[in-house]
Amino acid sequence: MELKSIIEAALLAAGRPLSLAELENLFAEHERPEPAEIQAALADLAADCRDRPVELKQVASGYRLQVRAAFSPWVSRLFEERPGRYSRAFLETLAIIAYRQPVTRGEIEDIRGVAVSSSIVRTLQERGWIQVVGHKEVPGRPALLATTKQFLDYFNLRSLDELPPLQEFLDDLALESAPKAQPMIENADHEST
Amino acid sequence: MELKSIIEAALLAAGRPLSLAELENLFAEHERPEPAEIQAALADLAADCRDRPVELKQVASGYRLQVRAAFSPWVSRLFEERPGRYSRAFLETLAIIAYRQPVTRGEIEDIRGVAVSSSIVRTLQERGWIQVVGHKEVPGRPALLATTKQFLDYFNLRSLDELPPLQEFLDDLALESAPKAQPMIENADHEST
Amino acid sequence: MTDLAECENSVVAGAERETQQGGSQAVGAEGVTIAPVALVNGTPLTELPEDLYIPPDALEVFLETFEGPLDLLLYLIRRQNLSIVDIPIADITRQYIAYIEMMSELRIELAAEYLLMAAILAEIKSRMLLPRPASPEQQEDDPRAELVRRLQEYERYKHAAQRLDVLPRCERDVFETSADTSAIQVRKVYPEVDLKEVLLAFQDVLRRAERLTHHRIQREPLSVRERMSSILARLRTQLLVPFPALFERKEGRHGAVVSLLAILELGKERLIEIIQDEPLGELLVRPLMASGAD
Repeated sequence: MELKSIIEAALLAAGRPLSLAELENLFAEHERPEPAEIQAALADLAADCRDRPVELKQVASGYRLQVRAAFSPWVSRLFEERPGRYSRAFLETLAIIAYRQPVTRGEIEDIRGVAVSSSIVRTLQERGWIQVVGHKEVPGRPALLATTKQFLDYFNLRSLDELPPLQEFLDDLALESAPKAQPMIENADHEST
Repeated sequence: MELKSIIEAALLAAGRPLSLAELENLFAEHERPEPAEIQAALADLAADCRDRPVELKQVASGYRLQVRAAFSPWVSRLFEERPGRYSRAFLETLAIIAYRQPVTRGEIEDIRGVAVSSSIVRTLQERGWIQVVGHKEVPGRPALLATTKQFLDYFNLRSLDELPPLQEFLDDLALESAPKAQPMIENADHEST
Repeated sequence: MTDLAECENSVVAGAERETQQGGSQAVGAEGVTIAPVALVNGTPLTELPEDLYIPPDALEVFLETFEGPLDLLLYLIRRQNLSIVDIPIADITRQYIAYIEMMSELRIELAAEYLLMAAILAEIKSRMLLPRPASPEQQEDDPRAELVRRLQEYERYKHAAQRLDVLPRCERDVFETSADTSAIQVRKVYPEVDLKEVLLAFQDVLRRAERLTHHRIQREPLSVRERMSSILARLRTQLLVPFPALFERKEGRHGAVVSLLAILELGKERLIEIIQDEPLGELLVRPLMASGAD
């Protein structure tokens, strides 16, 4: 059986990203391919997908086959509820946790200038996007919040490095008049076509 | 966008069978294809899958893409549960069958002083370590249990003779002192050459 | 930015429709004492600056689009193309307080943060009015500095959130895939067993058997026992086996002895019988069936 096909079968069977280690463990010890062989097969598979409605994507917890964004007009009709619309408060809270982690709720409130709603924090935890990674050694020992691998997976990212860079102060930018935001948006376009 | 690709995208995103009606509803009314067109696209898709690790299958609730059975040896590793450990009762039952074969369940119970659970006997049979080699001609005709070749293979033994003698066991039985028969070892030598 | 702008447009559109009645209602509701909309430098302001006017119904919706006082301030600054680092604090304070006043006039409950910000702005403004010594540290002494820092920081995350929102995302833009796995046969994984464990288990059994019962455990050469098992196994598929076929020449004499002992033992235990169809005929071995038993 071809290595590439075995990997495709496993990714579709798993329905979640599989790490290199998990892919290696599909094989009994005596027939286990080298990591380099698996990498090569993954590259082959990615190339095969070029004309197909799925693409091979590496995200934080591994590799997955995902339906291309171009198909969302049709595929999203499968899902009755329209997920993926989040309030600004939700997104701002998430962004602060993502860029400033580990961060306490108090710190988020300082930045946003308003109280952080408990239901937002709870929803973020329920979705598995944030977790408590420790406690700050100040009075009250507030929880330190950080994002998870699932957060990166959901946003199609391999690591926090791939988050769009946090902009410098806009006024400084305006002086330079270098629209720094551009590359990120181009990038997003690429992925959706 | 090709109809066939949209259908493939939807089936993979749904991860469950989609009926013809559901496939039709992927499309807005003005662009909705005729059922016959969808059928034709499904046939195309099925043909495309010929060289792929998934196949298009029609089941009661609609169409689905499923991983081919041929990939079981690898894919099944994703779903295997980590085995636990066998109970004391299990090991004792196995030991009695190994040393006293052929033996009935009643005899095992006599030796252990407690009932032998059916699930232990079933597990031993499932694992291919014991088999029923006959029935004892006493009321009830109980099954006579014995170990198999797989049992020897698993424990790396060429014959039961190679089961290590238990010092206490031997001491215990020293009085009866039937000398241990050698031939099986010769036999084993034969087989290995 | 875009959704905020859209929202504002719709608010303004709504405003045009409701200007007449909406305005008069608000006045009526508030009764005779029409409070000044705002106090600017101690001067009551009964009319809002024109660019600020938003009808009351829409105002509530409008305010909801702000994520707090920093967001509202940023909006006021940005829409006038002002620089954060050099906020005309007097103007902005006036506008901000005008909003706040309107809110309370409409009995819209305001989050405490909005009021706190009003106080901060007022304080900054009053400090700005004090003569400042011209010193090299002037920049840092700027009473606006802390507010500027907060506005800048908030704006960075506000933009980060907007950019996060446009990243291709699961369930909206891309979709995880899965195929059915019912055709996959899952191998059962069994626990590992060490032979030593089996031996220890048997040792325990023997000890217990000795202690608890009078059961006599007889020792028989394992090879005989094993041969008994294999003969029985063979007889399950082959119901009639010629006696000599149970002996393997390659096993030599010892092997023959083992087989013979096994056959005899099986016969004794009434598990098999040895039959002869005619005198001096071939010896045959067959399992003892229930029907064949006495």
